[in-house]
Amino acid sequence: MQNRPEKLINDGVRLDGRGADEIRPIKIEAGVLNRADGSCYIEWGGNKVLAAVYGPREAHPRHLQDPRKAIIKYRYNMASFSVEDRKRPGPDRRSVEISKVSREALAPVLMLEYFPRSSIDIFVEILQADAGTRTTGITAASVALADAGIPMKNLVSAISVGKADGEVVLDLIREEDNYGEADMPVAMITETGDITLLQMDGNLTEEEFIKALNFAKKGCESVYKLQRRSLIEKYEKSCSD
Amino acid sequence: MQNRPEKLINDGVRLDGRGADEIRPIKIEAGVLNRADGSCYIEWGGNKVLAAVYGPREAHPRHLQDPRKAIIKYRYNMASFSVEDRKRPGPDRRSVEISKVSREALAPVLMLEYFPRSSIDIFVEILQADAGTRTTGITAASVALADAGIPMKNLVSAISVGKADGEVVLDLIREEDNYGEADMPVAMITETGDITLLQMDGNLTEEEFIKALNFAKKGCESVYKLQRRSLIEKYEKSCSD
Amino acid sequence: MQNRPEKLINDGVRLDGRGADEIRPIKIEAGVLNRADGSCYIEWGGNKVLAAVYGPREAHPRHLQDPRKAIIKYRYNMASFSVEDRKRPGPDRRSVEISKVSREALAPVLMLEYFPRSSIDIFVEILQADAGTRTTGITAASVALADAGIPMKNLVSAISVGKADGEVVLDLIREEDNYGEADMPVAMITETGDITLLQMDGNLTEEEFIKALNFAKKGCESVYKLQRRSLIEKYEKSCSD
Amino acid sequence: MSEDILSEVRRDYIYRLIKNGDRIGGRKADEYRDVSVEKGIIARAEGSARVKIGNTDVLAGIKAQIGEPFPDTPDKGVIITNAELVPLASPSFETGPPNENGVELARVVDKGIRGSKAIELEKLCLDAGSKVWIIFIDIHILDHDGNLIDASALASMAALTNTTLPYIRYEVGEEDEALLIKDTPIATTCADIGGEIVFDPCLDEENASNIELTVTTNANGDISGIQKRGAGKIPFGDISQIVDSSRRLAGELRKKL
Amino acid sequence: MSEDILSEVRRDYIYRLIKNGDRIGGRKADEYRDVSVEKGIIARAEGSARVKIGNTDVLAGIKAQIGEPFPDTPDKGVIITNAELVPLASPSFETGPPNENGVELARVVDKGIRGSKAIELEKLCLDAGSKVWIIFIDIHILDHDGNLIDASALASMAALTNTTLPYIRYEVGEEDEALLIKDTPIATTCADIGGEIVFDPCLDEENASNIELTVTTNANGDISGIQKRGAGKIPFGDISQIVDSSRRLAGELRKKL
Amino acid sequence: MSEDILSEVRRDYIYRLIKNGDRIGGRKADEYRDVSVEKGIIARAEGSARVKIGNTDVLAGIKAQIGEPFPDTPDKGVIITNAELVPLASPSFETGPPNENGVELARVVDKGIRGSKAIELEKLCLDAGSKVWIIFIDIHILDHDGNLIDASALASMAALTNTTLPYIRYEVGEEDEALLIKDTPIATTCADIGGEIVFDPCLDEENASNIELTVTTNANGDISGIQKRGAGKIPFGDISQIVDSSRRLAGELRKKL
Repeated sequence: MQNRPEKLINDGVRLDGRGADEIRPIKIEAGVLNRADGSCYIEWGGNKVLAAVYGPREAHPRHLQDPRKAIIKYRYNMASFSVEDRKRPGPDRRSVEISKVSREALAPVLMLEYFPRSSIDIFVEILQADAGTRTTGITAASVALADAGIPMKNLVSAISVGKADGEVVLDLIREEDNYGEADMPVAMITETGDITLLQMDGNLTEEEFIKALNFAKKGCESVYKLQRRSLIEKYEKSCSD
Repeated sequence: MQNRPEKLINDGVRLDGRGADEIRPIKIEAGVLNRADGSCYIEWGGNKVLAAVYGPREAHPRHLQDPRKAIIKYRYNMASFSVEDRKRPGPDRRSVEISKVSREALAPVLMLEYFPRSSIDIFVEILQADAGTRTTGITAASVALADAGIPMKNLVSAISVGKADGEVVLDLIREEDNYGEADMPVAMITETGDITLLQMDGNLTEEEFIKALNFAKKGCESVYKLQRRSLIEKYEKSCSD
Repeated sequence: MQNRPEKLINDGVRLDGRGADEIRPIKIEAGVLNRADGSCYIEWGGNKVLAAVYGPREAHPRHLQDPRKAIIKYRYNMASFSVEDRKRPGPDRRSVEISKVSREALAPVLMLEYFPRSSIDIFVEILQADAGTRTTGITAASVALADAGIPMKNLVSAISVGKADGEVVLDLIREEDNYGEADMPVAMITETGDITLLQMDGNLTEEEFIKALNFAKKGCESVYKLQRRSLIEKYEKSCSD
Repeated sequence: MSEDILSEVRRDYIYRLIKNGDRIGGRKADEYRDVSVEKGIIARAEGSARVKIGNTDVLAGIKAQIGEPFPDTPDKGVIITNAELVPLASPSFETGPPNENGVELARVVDKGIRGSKAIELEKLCLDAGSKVWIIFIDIHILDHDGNLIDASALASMAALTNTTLPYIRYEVGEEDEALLIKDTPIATTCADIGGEIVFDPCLDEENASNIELTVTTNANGDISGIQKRGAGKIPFGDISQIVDSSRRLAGELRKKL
Repeated sequence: MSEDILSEVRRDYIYRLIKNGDRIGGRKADEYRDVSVEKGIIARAEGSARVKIGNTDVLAGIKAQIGEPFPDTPDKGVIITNAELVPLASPSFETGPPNENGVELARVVDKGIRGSKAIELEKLCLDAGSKVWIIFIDIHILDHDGNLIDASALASMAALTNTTLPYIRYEVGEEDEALLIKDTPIATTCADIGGEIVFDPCLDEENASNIELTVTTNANGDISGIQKRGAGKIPFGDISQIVDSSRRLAGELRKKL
Repeated sequence: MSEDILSEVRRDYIYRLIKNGDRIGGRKADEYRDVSVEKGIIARAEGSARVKIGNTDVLAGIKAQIGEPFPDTPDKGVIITNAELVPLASPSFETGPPNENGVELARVVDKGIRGSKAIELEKLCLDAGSKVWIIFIDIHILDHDGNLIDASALASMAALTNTTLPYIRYEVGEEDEALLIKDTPIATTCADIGGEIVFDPCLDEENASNIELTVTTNANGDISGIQKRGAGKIPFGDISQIVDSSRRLAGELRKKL
């Protein structure tokens, strides 16, 4: 692995030139796959993430069916070549946890009771990783759900915030994630201000935590606009076809 | 691992001061868990063992159901920290075999035909191990079954007997198990004298074997009394509540 | 592992004395097992292979059942002691692939539509391996299927062909397989000339490939005669019992 | 079916109680059940503790081994946290490798310890690049009546404060040494039931809730871990108040260590 | 049921088209869909390529590590090929370890590369018996519309030609070096549909066929791999003609590398 | 259902026969079926033997490798016994890792060999602490008509007496050496059917019984292993008589080695 840079932040400027509360360039495209019912591709800084949605379809195996509502499956998966040291294929404890909290981050906006006995299956592939893959995945999955026409109350937007060189920073890059002091992924329903994912690793004072939370809110608002735009573009494109 | 003591038996006295046919201190408590239908905690020498019983409940997955009687599941499990060298979690070949023979040791006293399509599930956790864990487990499970109110013809009592420094000894401790010449776990229905578990590892002459069997019988009788007493205490306690 | 022999072919003579298009001694015996519905034992050069067939029987688990026809299961399995370096028990990627292509090699001759919802289960055990185990297995399985009385349009015969020391040779031995330039297992319905298995590892010019294919055809014809004879012998034996 | 109805009835009951400002057992919203900590009960383990919170019963054991460090942290020891949700503890627990709940439980406990730097990993290094202490924290759930994370985190920290590294047995020193503990992170969990926040939810309360928030705080009041669980959402504005309550309740639990 | 009827209707349609000398999309029997190759898109990988054949979409990534050689080939590097048929790409793909289709796919790609000696394994040896390059070819299927093998083999070769061995990162050299490629094996696959042979079958065509033949040919026209798949049979006489067409089509695909 | 009825009919038949002092095939209660032992049939194995007891057919193969000893027995070789109940041998055997019956079978055979010290583990040590022979005993069931343990134990011992350690292939000596065998433990199994004890139960007899006892005895008459199996119970007083018969029958089986 590369060595720790001497400084992560120089005079308020981060390694990639951003300020503390700026986000990386984000490119969102909806409807990029043919087989899936809905899909989304995001390039977010150095992250390249693909999300696909299948369903609502019959939940299987049958004993998983819920007679009152649809179940959600969420699979976060890193491609072997997405990180510097090859990742062994298959789920590990980290991806099991991420899949769980991501599923719970999206559940609040889905009208699950419309589709009893069904399953809504969300697959997120991390093709290239550069910190913030779980929040990029949730953001992509949210667009893919909308692209699949799944009834939703709202979009969910997600972003990571954390601490590096003692400063609260929005949208960590890999170096800040590896050598920083805290990482806090957040997902929100931007319109209502409700939080649907909140995790924190590392150490934050209360003051830093409040600041981080506010940074995250601001970040999610930016992400939300890009998500909406990608869906509009997809709609316009499908109309013009 | 510690080294072999020079002698396991000195002038008929064992490392922990016992004679050949004496058993270690045993403390049995019935009904120690809240969620389980029946439970039992035993401290037996250095062993600390917890047994829980659930059922009769619907056997699942369904293809395991027997339309004529209940099935028994028995899971013997060592906690990672129960032994000197950390045990990796999950079943190994030893625990698979122990679970099988323990289940078969208890089956003869259970009225399984009363509960077709059901499962009686027995879980034994070895929290601390000091030789004789499988017999301690069977002894605890038997009490837990009674505590759960499962119809039983009798209690099953179990104890280990073996050979150390050329002498037949009852209720082996860890050093005698590791460095001795034979280990023979026995389970019995004390009232009828029927044997429900009999295994032997190591080497015994016929004469030694007969002696060992008689030691085991005597040991099971002592264990049986303690099992009964624990159930009476539990009953008295629940009446006085 | 032994070292590569200096030459695999000396003046047209192979290590075991054969010419390029000669096959090894083959001994086929049908109906060698009692429990299986059909079985076959083959010694083919240094290969010792046992095949058993069970079925048609109810396919299980049920979700595998096909309402229109029988499914085939095929399990190619090497005994741990069948090769010089002990093979770990259980399927590996090689045996998964061999099982698939072998199943597909036999499917064309089976009247699967006669047995909806059923399974025809084929088990092939490689007891000793000396190159050409998959083709020996298919050859044995074909006889075992006939021995089980499964309705078949034809027998399938199989043999391996390849290249060693630059020459196309029929029915490779282990040294030719390990140190040769190509291995091409072929299965055929000899009577119709249809190919049901064709794989090639290594490198062949077009000319060599055509030659190899013709060698394989000739080889399969010899194998077919031995398969038929084994079934006749079995029939005669069962009549004389 | 009757099982479903029963659990719905129970959920309704809990819900109505809480709406009335009441709670099973008469607890206040931010009141824990009885908490007991018993240390050093497993002689074979390097450290151990059993924690009961009401009827919830958790045993944590610490084992230490000598092993190699990770290649990217050659001068640091290793902590591995594992949770066994053994089927003895609950009819809903199954045999087999840890499912997502077990994995999450272990990881939340683990991250709290790491985030607070409670154990100085550098002190676990015996020979940089080749020989370090590997500390296994094994959490064994014995009886499940809700709030497993707080009980597990407390049991783990209690067991760590009770741990002696077996230098003699591994022939890497002449005396066994107590494991050095530099902070005492405490996890506190609350559930949102119909908009009301209650701490230390019992199992029936957990079943009536679809959102829980675990906040781990340090001796100095810093936050060293947060995990939102469950398929619900929390109003943005509620968070900081929960963190405040967590810090205060952690202070009380910390005294039990 | 309706699913079954639908797929039968589709099968019939394909079948009738082909019997009339026609094909979905108006393709000729030996005509590929549009093929695109995009190299170097994964910066974290030592090499990568994304290949689209019509709607089929495959990403191959190359990772290199330093490791030990196999005991029986102490002076050779190691190639490990793995395919992930992730459920994102098709409703018929499931989570879990590769099933027999995934295993076969990876092995057919692998054998084509080995058979052609496209990579000189001896050049991957750093220290005989102890230190060699291990090259992982990881194939990630993104969208499945048939003919996964050709797309996967092409993506793998394209990724290999794009690969740089990270000598500096592993501290085994002062400069990173491009992986040396000595041949360019290309897999071409045809399906037999009612006796007619069509190349580059799309998914509907694959479902209407019960036999496929993949032939891998080298730059010089040699054959470096064959695999018959599916529960059908091929007339002996058809084989050599298929091999001829394969060689010709491979020549065209090779230009895309 | 009809399967169930059939097996009940068969059980009844066996039961009535035995109650009348009779047995399938006209055997006496302590009479084995025909036993044959064929050694050295697998050339690739270091040792091998095929044993038939009536229609039961078992193949045992021995492989030897060089490896490291267990840390707590640095001067001893290693024996690993494994049984494959391959589905070829019985409709009731399934694919997958050994289930509890396979595990028990292998462990009973293994313990008989260890208990009798048939193989001197110290003699398998090549270099204390680092290099020992690891002996794999692999039991392959080919045809299952009951009493697998006796057949497996006999095949394993026969294969061991037929084993040559490949010193030359592993370059640890100049000559291959026969494995030294110091005792010949023999397992004999009886079943209790309605209170009657019959030895060498065939499969139908096993199905009619719910208790089996395997006793392994040595050349000098000592006992080196016992295992009670099945969900039944044995009267205390019956045990010693069974052990006597076992010892006598083992003497006869031992001659087949």
